[in-house]
This record gives sequence, structure tokens and C-alpha cells, in this order.
Amino acid sequence: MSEYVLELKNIAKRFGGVEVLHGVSFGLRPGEVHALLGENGAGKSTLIKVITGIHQPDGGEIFLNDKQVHFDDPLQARLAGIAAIYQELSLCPDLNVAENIFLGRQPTTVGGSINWRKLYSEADRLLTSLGVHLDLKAKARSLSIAQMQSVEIARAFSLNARILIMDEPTSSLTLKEVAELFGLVRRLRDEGTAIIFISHRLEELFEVADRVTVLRDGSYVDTRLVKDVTRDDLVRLMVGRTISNLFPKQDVKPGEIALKVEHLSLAGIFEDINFELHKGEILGMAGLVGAGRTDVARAIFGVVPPTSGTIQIEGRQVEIKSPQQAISLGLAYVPEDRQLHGLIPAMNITSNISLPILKEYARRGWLQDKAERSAAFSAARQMEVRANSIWQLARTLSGGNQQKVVLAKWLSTKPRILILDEPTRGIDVGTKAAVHALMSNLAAEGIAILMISSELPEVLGMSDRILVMHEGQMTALFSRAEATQEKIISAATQTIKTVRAL
Amino acid sequence: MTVKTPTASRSNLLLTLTRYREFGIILIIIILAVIVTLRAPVFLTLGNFRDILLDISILVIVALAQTMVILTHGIDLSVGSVIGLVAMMVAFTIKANPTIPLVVVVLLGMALGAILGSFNGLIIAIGKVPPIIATLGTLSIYRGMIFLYSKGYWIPPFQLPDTFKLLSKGTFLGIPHIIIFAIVVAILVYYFLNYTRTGRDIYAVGSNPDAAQYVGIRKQRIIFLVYVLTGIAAGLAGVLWASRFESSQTNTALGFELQTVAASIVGGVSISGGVGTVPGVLLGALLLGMINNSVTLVRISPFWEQAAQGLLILIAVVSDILIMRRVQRNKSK
Amino acid sequence: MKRNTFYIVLSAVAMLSILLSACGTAATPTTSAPAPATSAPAAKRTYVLVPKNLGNPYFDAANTGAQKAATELGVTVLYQGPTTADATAQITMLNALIAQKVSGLAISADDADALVPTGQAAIAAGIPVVTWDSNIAKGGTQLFVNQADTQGIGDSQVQMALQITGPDGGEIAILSATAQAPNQNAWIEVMKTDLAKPEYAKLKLDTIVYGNDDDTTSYNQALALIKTYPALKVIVAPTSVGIAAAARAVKDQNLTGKVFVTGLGTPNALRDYVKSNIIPEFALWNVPDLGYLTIYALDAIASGKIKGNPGDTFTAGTLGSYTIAPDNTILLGKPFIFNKDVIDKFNF
Amino acid sequence: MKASTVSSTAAASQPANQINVNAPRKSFLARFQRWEWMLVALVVIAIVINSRLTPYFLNAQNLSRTSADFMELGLMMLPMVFIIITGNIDLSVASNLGMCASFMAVLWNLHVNIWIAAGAGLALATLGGLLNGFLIAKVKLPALVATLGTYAFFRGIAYVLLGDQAGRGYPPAFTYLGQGKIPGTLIPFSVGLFAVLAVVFGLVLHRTTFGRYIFSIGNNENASIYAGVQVARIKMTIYIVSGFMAGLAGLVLAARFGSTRPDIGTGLELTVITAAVLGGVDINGGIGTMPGAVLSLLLIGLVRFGMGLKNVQDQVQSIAIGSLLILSILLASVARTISASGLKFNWRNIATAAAFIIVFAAFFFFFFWSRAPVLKSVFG
Repeated sequence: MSEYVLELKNIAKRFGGVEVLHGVSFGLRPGEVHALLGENGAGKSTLIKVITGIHQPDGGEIFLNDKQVHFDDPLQARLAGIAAIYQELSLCPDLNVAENIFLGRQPTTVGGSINWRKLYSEADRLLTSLGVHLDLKAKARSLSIAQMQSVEIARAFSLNARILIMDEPTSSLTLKEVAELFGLVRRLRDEGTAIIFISHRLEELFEVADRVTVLRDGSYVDTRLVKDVTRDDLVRLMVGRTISNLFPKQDVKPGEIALKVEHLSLAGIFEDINFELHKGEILGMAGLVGAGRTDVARAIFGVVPPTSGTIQIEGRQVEIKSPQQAISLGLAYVPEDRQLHGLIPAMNITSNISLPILKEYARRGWLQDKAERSAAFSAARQMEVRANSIWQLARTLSGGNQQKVVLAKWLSTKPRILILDEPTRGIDVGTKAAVHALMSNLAAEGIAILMISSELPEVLGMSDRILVMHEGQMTALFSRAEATQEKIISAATQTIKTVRAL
Repeated sequence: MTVKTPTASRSNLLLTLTRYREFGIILIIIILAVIVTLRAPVFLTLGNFRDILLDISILVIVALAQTMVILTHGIDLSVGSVIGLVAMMVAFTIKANPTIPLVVVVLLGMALGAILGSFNGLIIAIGKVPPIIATLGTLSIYRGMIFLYSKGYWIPPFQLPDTFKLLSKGTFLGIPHIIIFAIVVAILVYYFLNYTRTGRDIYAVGSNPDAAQYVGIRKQRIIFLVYVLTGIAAGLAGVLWASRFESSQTNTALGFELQTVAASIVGGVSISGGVGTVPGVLLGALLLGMINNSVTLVRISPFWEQAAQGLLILIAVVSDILIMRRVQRNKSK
Repeated sequence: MKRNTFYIVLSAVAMLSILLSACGTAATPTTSAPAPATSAPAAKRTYVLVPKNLGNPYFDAANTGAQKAATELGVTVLYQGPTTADATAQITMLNALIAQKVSGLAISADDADALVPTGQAAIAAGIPVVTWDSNIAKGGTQLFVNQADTQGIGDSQVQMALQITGPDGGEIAILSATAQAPNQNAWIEVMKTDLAKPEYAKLKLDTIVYGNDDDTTSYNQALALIKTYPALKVIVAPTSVGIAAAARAVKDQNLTGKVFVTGLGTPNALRDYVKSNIIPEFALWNVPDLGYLTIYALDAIASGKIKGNPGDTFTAGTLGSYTIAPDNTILLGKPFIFNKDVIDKFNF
Repeated sequence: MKASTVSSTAAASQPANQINVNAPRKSFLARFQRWEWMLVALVVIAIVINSRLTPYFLNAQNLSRTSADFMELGLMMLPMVFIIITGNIDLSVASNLGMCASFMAVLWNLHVNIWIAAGAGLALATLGGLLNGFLIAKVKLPALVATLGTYAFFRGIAYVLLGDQAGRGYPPAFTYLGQGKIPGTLIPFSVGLFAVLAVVFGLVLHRTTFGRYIFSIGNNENASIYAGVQVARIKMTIYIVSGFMAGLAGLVLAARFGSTRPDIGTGLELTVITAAVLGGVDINGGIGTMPGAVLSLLLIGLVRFGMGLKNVQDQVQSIAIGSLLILSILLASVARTISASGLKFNWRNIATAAAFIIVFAAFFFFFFWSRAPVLKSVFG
């Protein structure tokens, strides 16, 4: 009898030709909170999906209570007592809150038909015990992201699982909600549940985890007791080397106003957003996921035009109704979700880069291959995109290279105002540093940059000023000097209006 | 455009009304009924209502099954051909064996339909062929098989025994059997979709396939199942069709698939999956039946019938989407 | 890469087998391929009898007569038609037949006008074209074998209606096939003219509806008629699909004895209704004879016995001698009235 | 470009494998994807089989006459390829064809000049396309739903316009559209028209910004919006083009028939979609080529003509077309699945496969048994 309730040995997983897990081993003890740490793309989510039967490993073994198991699908894992909260939200938008909690295992009567009354009463009890107040009959579609996350948590808890996996459960919760969640996690741990916990916030890890396993580039690095490690140790383990300068921000004297936003509102999404963005300035936008930052960016870029308020570009008031118009005004927007909004995965690098300004490579609508090719090539080379040729399909590139293609695409439009939405999400540290250096250089050249980021170090390291949003409202605006992690978190989780004069 | 917050009371009223997606279609049904009754009072008689129900019974049976397919973000274009093939095979079997018990006939039809449906399910769920392509193909294949099977002949009324004709025409407590079949199917589907886990899984798979898989729902099985169920319903419909029309021809139920899709869509089923109710589809079928019925009753030139039908389908879906959009906008305030 | 090549080969083989089996089974539903050449001796001549659509008992009955003629003449008659009564499909099929250089075509047209170019093409290719049942407009055919003259059919419909209502008359309605069917429309014109005459003044025509020669539609149209016109006495359906559907509608509504049906139809499909007095009587020409005469006429032209000009005379086996009328038609005879007493003598 | 050198401190960590500027873009023939070659092979096979099976096949006159039978399909297929590549569909084309031809016939019956009547018909069809485009691009109805509605509506309008009337007696100058041959050749005019338009549509799809936008919308509509592609306008345009082409097909069909009735061209929409999809156009959007679609039309024509020469009924012919359609997608997807995860021979899969085989075998046994009189007398 080993000490582990769950043990992974040499797990390997390939997608297509790319191996994303190289022989990862991992042991989980009953009654512990075991943090899984690693950069984006280190293989944490894949590992979890192997455990829960969504992916089948290409090599290695899984032992559950010393018995080797093989999960063909998530149902088998669930029946074996494994529950999970996934990073990507996995609710059915057309079903209501209560049913989402009990999806696939609704309580039934003796005759086998669903007992709706029992379902609602149990859902009610569960949510109450979690301290969440939601309309049980509201469709999941109508919930905020934080509310959805609560439902996911309720679902995972309701399984009474022996092993509970939580992949970034706190990414859009307020401090108070996080504290409540941790209370529950500790309670479950004390009752003997083994918990795998993933978070990007190292502080949280120190607060709640007992042991920590670090993954890097799909390989196992080390497992430590949390009380024996320091923050710096963990970062070194994660990154594998010391990065001399992850945030190479140059000091640039801000120029004239490039973008001025006044009383910008989008009914029901955000309201009364005011800021100025100067040439050569990087304005960071901080806040929780779902705070409305992306919506502000989308409104400025004309994807979903604002319902009221004004936008001035270089002193001229404009009404931006479409991205096309925004592009012609010198705006560029690198969206948050690469797969969904940034990239055309099934088209080649050239076509991706040339798309926003395709007309420039055409004569009366007929494409001029040579012009397109050379422009795309120089853009790709400048961004150091690693690929066999510029005809390679975008979907075959790694995450970091995809992001470089998206950046190359937008930089080739020669923007004067650049909006970067989570510019370094899901890319390796090397590329991350390169992107930061690029931002700094662009700012030095006088481009105005609005950067949305959920990574506080990035916000603090790269921004000249920092704007904080919470639930669709602007709650703070700090200068680089006065901003601290604590101040930003508190502004991002509290509705107190502390907008300062500019 | 500046949008001011609408007054709470107004938005609440709208919300409550439209929480039931059937609201819009009921409105259209009432308006249509009033207009038609003014022109042709016979419309609002029990006898006429019975005839409308007779007319839509088979449509209801198949449209409800079609709805299950559409709920999973699929579509089954082969139902018309399945009905035709089953009707033909059943009719020939009865012609050869007039003494065969009706129960066996019905079960035979459903079994044949299940097999044809399972072929659809196989190439869609396991073979990963997009539903519209797969069933477009089987639409042609099954229709061609009718011809291969019948060698171009048809079964005229006098070759079918009276007992078989009574399967649909006979009455129970004054209600024609065929209507009872439709009611039973509607109740079964309603129960299945709302009170069984498998039924809820259908919604889950259509609403968010990945999420459904994460919670352990076997997506492929559910998708396979809905096509088999649709096959069974189409098989039953084939038997009833042969019985009601006392014959079976090579073009039986030709083009019927689009009517079933129309009934579902008009009834508020979302083509992108996950949304749709049994009462909605029943109302959708009723509306289509009423349009057919009233165009003849109001003595509009028969040439207007199809145009009116097309226009009303468009009005129904456009008004539905506009109402939903307004509701969503108000709700998000 | 290797693997992919393998699957391409695999799928190519699979596709090939589909094509092959499709072409292989080609001959099964019909008789063997026709022999070429127009002026071939009788034994090798192949004619094609083309109905509006297959699976229609009326046309099947005509085919029995045609086959009888084929045996007598020592020629082959194929029975080929589109699966639905649709001009597009009929034209595509005829083009394939013309390409095979069959010895002659006997066509019942799905669309009088749309088939003109095709008929012309066949004649230009040296293939004799005779129409029967439903004519092709001018230029598309050499001869039309008319089952009964338009006037005679129209008259018979109105006479039967009056026979059923009795001298007091009453309300009648017409259930036609498609709104485009040329023969239907011609009959309806005659009926309208007749109804304007004093002897039929007691008959009141309520409306004309179209069942598209589709059983379901015809049934529903008949139902609507019954409901809309409570005083309706007779539904006149000069189409074999429509008359059966209308009779069934009357039966289903339990209106036997109150509403009657008459028109044109085939005995087998209507036998039960005639016996239960829903259809007291209906008219039709002798359909097998129509097919029989058509093949004889086609053979007379194809073998060069006649040119197909007005005034030409030929002998059609047991039916005797026929002369081509000035409008390039020959007439089978008067419509025949079927009722309870005689219906059992016919089986088609 | 303003973006200057990237700071080397961070990026130097790994040697960048630089993009090779000289890496040639795959030549046109190599990019001619596998499916097109497959179609070429199938076309060759069909030609060989046809010419073996019947002596009437390789006859210029016959090929000329039969080729005209497929041109209306082809004309409607060209814009359908655009529409399907954007991930949409148009079920209303054949009805729109009927509406155009009927409107023209009505005007012709009112003694309007035939060319004015034809122009008016085209205009109405284009308007029909505009309605589709409006419902899909502006009201944002799903294409399937919107065009299912207009499918019934347009055909209904055709009946309302023409009722039980027919348009006939068109002047030869007009019927030339459908019946005439290009002077000095055996090639029907409609075939020439289709060939020219196919080249135009092919060039637009593969060589213009508009074509590139069509692909980008089909691949990722959202990303296209973010990249400033005017998605709504492009969708609107292709539906208008689709309406126009359906109208053109209506004129050609009316000219070929020399007459018009309101049911003209009923049911062609499914064949049009079949032709496009068999040509390798992905129903989910984003993938497809014009040469593939044209080849597939050729294949369908050859198969149908060959079987027609062997006197196979049209519904039986459609079994072959339907099977080709399913197999073309099924084999590719099965091959993908197998090469991705291999075949798993466990008892459950084998049992499932066996169950299916038994069930289908039982079906076919019944299929033949219930018809065969000999067995009937045994069991009956």
C-alpha cells in the first residue's frame, strides 16, 4: 500500500506530432492540497485532462489506490471518484444553474425519472453552503463569469469526490470569494479529500497548498513541501533559468494625447470610462477576468460600438463603428483570445499577416502575390516567427509563434495606437520577454499602447500608468510610482470609486 | 445611439412573457385564427380543428424526433425518404400477409426505421460526417431504395386490408387513432426530454458538447441515439402514412423533411442546438397545419398557399429572433 | 504521408466499386439495352413507351397493352419514365434515350411546351416520335394518339355529374391535377362551356382546386372542399390520383351518400368506392387499348408504312383501321363509363 | 515598418530557426489538393467505364446534348461554392430560379419585349438574393433557417405570378440561351457561358481580395471581423450574386424548355449542394476550390449520363450520387481518425461492429425477402 491515492508514472501525451508531456510522474496523498505549478504551456492542463479521462495518455501508467486504471472517457474517471473544475468554463449555456450543477447525474425517483424538486432543493442547499446566491432557474448563459465559476465549483463539490482537481478556480473571484473558497478547500482536505490545485497567483499557493509539483515544458521538475520553498525558488523552478530582465521597460517621455476616452459606456457592460493615452505611453489595464476591460477595448476598436460617450483620436472626435474604420484611424487590436479572434488557423502565415491590409497588396481587387509575400516575410522575420516557410498554416505553429504572427499582422498595419489584450497569455518565457521588449521599443518610437493584462507583475513592470476596473467600472488610476500589487488587487475587487484626477 | 435604461416594469412584463419562447408563436396563431375566422367562420368549429389535427399528426410525430436531432446541433434530411421506404416495405409485407397482426406491423415499421436511422447515426456519430451531408446522402439513397424495392409499382388502396386502414382511421372515444398516436408520442418525447437523464444529456450535448463530455456524458452515444430515435419515429410515421393514405407510392413523403424542420424552427428550436421545447414544436406544427387549412378555407387562390406558408415561416423566425434579442438587451441592463 | 497515399488508394477503390456496381445493376430494373438503328428488321426494333412517371397504375395499364402489341409485332417495347412527373427529369431521360438511337419514342408529356425542343431533337436524329395521353406542342411530335377527344371527355364529366345529382342539380367542384396539365385544362374549359348551357343550369360550379396529382395534397384539397362548401354534392376529379383521394376523403368524413365523387380513374383503384356508391360511376377510355394503339401507330411510322401525315391510314391489330386526322391525331374512341355493373370485367 | 529590432537579451535564449524566404510556395498543381486529383481519377474512370459499357457514350452529338442538361446546376453551383466556403448555405436557389423564370413568363405573356422581361426576371431574382443576404447578414438569422423560409416563399411567388398559366413561344433569339450552340461548334451556348463564368468565379475566389475574405470568413468569422473584414457586406454580396446566378440559371432553363411553368427547376437545390460538397467544399466552411467543384459537376454529369444510357431510373442513379457524397466525406474522416489514433481492436468495438453488420444484414434480408413471391409462399 503506497502513500498515494493517485499516482502517475511516466505519463506521455502527443497531439499530432507534438509531444506535450514527456514522462511526467506525480503522486497525490489523501488529505493534501497539492499545487501544480508551471508556466502557461507547461502541460498542467493536459496532465489534468489525462487524469480525468478527457485525453488518453500515449505512454505511462495511472494508479488509483494502487490499482492501475485506464479511463476511456470522463465518465469512468468521475465514477472512480475524480472531480474537476476546468480552466475553460464548462457549463451548458442553455441549461439552468441547478441542472448544470447536477448535469449527467440528476437525482432521480425510484422509477428513474428526474426528480426536479429534489434537484432544486439539493442545488439550493449546496449553493447556500458555499455562500453563493444565485437564481437556480437562471440559464447559465445569463451569468457573469464569476457566477459561472461558482457554479463550476458547486458542481465539483457536489460530487463528493475523493480527488478534486481545481484548474485556476480563482481567476475571476473577488478576494472575499477566494477566502470563502479556501475555507471550503481546507474543510474538504481535513475530511480526507485529495486536492490538486492550480493557480498563477503564487500567494494563493502559499496560503492553501501543502506540497507543490513544478512542471516545465511538459516535463516533471520537482516536488517540494510548500513550507520549505520561497517564492523565488518556485519561479526559478518554473522558468528553469534566471531571466535577467523580463520587463525591459524604457523610460519614455510621453508625447501628446493619442487617444482620449470620455464617459464611454456600453449599456449593461461597462460605464463611464475616462482616460487619456499619450504617445509613447503604455497604459496598463488591470482587473479581474470579466471586469469589462476587453469590452472597453472592443468598444474602442468598433467591434461592439459604445452606446454613449466620446472617443478622440489625436484630438479629433471620432465615431468608430467598425474595426475597419478603426484600422484606418491608426488603431490596432491584438485580441485576448488568439484562437477565436486573432488567428485564421487554417490559413498560412502570409495570409494571416496580410489580412487587415489586404487591399494594399491588391490592384483593383486582384492580389499581387509578390507584394504580399515580401511584406509578410519581412513582418514575420522582424517578429522572429519560427516556421519552415511563410506558407506554413498558422494552426501548426506553437502558441508563442502564433502570438508573434498576430503581432506581426497588426504591426504591419503601422498603427499609431496599439491595444494589446493579454499579449503574453499562454506563451513561453522567452517569447514573453521578447514581446515585452517589443512593446517597450514601440513605445519609444512614439506608439501609444493600451495593455490589458491579468498578470500583475506584467502590469506593474510594463505600464507607465495603470487603470483598474471592477464590474464594468473604473475603480482606480495609478502612476507607475505609486502602484503596488496590493493597491491594484484591492481596487480590482472593490467597488469603491477612487478615480484620481489625471 | 444612446440607450436609456428602460423602466423596470416594462422590461419585467416583456421578460415574463418571453420567458416562454412560445409566446411569439401563440400570438401569431391567435392573430391568424381571428383573421381566418372572420373570413370563414367554419374555421372555428370542432370538426375543422379535428381535421387540422388529423393533418398534422404525422408531422408532429416526425417533427418531435427532428427536434431531438436539431437539439444536438444536427439535422436529419432523410426522414422523408425513411417514411417512404418504410411505408413501401410495410405495405408490400401486408399485401403478402394480410393476416399479420397490427402490433407486428407497427413494430416492424419502427424496427425498419430504427435500422435506417442507425445507419445515419453510424456515419454521423462514428464516421464524423457532418449531419447535413450524411442525411443529404441517405435522402437520395433511401429514396432510390424505394424504387429498387418496389420496382416502380405502387400499392393501391384495395390491396391493403381494412384492418390496416383502421390503424389510423379507427376512433377511440371519438378520437381518431392517428391523433392518439401523435399525442402519445408527444407525451413520451416530453417525458423523455424533461424527466430522463438521457433526455437532458441531449440538451447538454447540443448546448456545449465539450462541457457535456467533461461531466461524463457520452457524446457519440447521444448523437447516435437521436438519429435512431428519429428513424423509429419516421418508421412509425411510415406505417401511419400507408394506413392513412391507404396506399404507398414511390414519392410518398417526398420533401417532407423540410416541413419537419420548418415545424421545429417555427416552434422555437434553435438550429445551433440546445434550445427547444416539445410544446413549442407542437405549436409550430399547429401553425403550419393552420396555414394549410386556412388558405383553402379562406378561398384564397391555391397558388398563394406556398407563398403564404413561406412568408409566415419567415415572420415567425424573424420576430422570434428580434424578441429574443430585445429581451437579452434588456436583461443585460 | 505513406499512410495518406494508402487511404487515397483505398477510397479510390471504394468509389470505383460504387460506380461499377451502380452501372452493373444498371440493367436490372429494366430489360436489356436496346439495339441500334432505325431501319432494322422488326425483330430488332426497340421502342420506348415513356409515361409521365413510373409507379402510376394508369400508365402501367397502358404498358400492358403496349406489350401485347409488341408481342404481335415482334418488336421490343421498353417502359421507361421519370420517377416523378417532372419535365426536367423526363427531358434528361429522353436525351439518354435519343443518344441510344432507339427505334421510336412514344411519349406522354409532362410539359407540352418544355418537351418541344427534345421532341424536335429526336425527330432530327431520325427517331420517330408519337405522343399519347398528353401531347407535346406543335413541332415536337409526329402524331398524337388521343385517348378520347377533349370534347367527349369534358361532356362525359358534366353528364355524369348531372346523372348523380339528378335533375334537381346542386353544387359541384372540380379537383384537377396540376395547374399546368394541358389535357386537364382543356377538359375543364369544355366543362365550363357545357355548364353554361341551359340543360346543365342546375349544376353550380363552386370552385376548381389542384391536388398536383399528389395523393396527400389531393386528399387535403378534397377535405377542404367538403368543409368549405357544406352544400357540395359532387366532386368531379378528372385525374386518377385525385378521384381516389377525393373518394377516400368522403369515406373518412362519413359522408357516403351525401357527397359523391366522379371523374376519370382506373378500375382497380376505385373498385371499393364504386361498390360502396361513393363513386356511382366514372369514365375512362380503355387504357390498355391506348398503349396498344400507340405502339401500332409508332411501328407504322418507324417501319416506313406511313409517313404520319394527315390522311394516312394504318391497321392497328385487333382494333382495326385508323386514319390520321387533319390535326395529326388519331382518336382511340369514346370514353367508357364504369359503374357497379361492369367494373368487375376490368382488371387494370 | 516601425517595429525595430527586438531586444536580444530575452530572445537570444534559443537559436531562432529563421523563416526561409526562398522556400517556394507549393506550385499550383501541388496545392491542387488530393481531393481534386481523386476527382480527376474518378472522372477518368467514369469515362472509361461509360465508353466500355455503351457505344453511344463517345458521341459528340450526344455529349453535346446531355451537357446542356447540367448547366443550370452549374450556374447555381458557382456562387454556392462561395456561400458554403463562408460556412453558410442557400436552400432557396432553385425556388429563386422558378421565381425569375415565372416573372419573365408573366411579362412575356403581357407582350413585354423578351429581353426586358428577362432583365426584370433577373432583377427580381437578384432582389431575392438581397432578401436572403439581408436576413442572414443583417438580421443574423442562421442561413439554413432563412433560406428554408425563402425556399418556400420564392416558389410560392412563382405560383402566385404564373398560376396555371405558362409562358411559351419565346423568340429564337432567347431560346438560343438554352438550345443554341456556339457557332461553328457542337458546344451548347450554355456550356460556353458556364465555362466563362466558372473561370471568372474561380479567379475571384482564388486570386482576389474578395476571395481571400471569403475563405477568412469561413475559417474564422470573428477573427475576420477583428481584422477589419466587412463580413456583413461580403455575405450580402455573395447572396446577391447567388440570387443573380439563380436568375440566370432560370433564364437558361426557360430557354432550354422554350417555356416556363411555375414548378420549373423544383428540387434542384439539393443537387447543387451535393455537387459543391462532392467537389471538396467543406460544409463547415473555410475549405474548397473552384476546380474541385467543377470537376465534381462533371463527375455527376458523367455518372448520370452513363447510367441513363443504361436505362437506370433517376432515383436509382441518385443512390450512386448519394453514396459518392457520403463516402467522399466518410473515407477522409475515417482515414483521419485512424491515422490520428489507430484502430482499436478491443472486444467492445468488435462486438459493436458485429452487431451493426448483423442488423444491416437482417435489414437487407428482409428487403429482398418481403418482395420475393417464392419465399412469401413458404413463410406466408
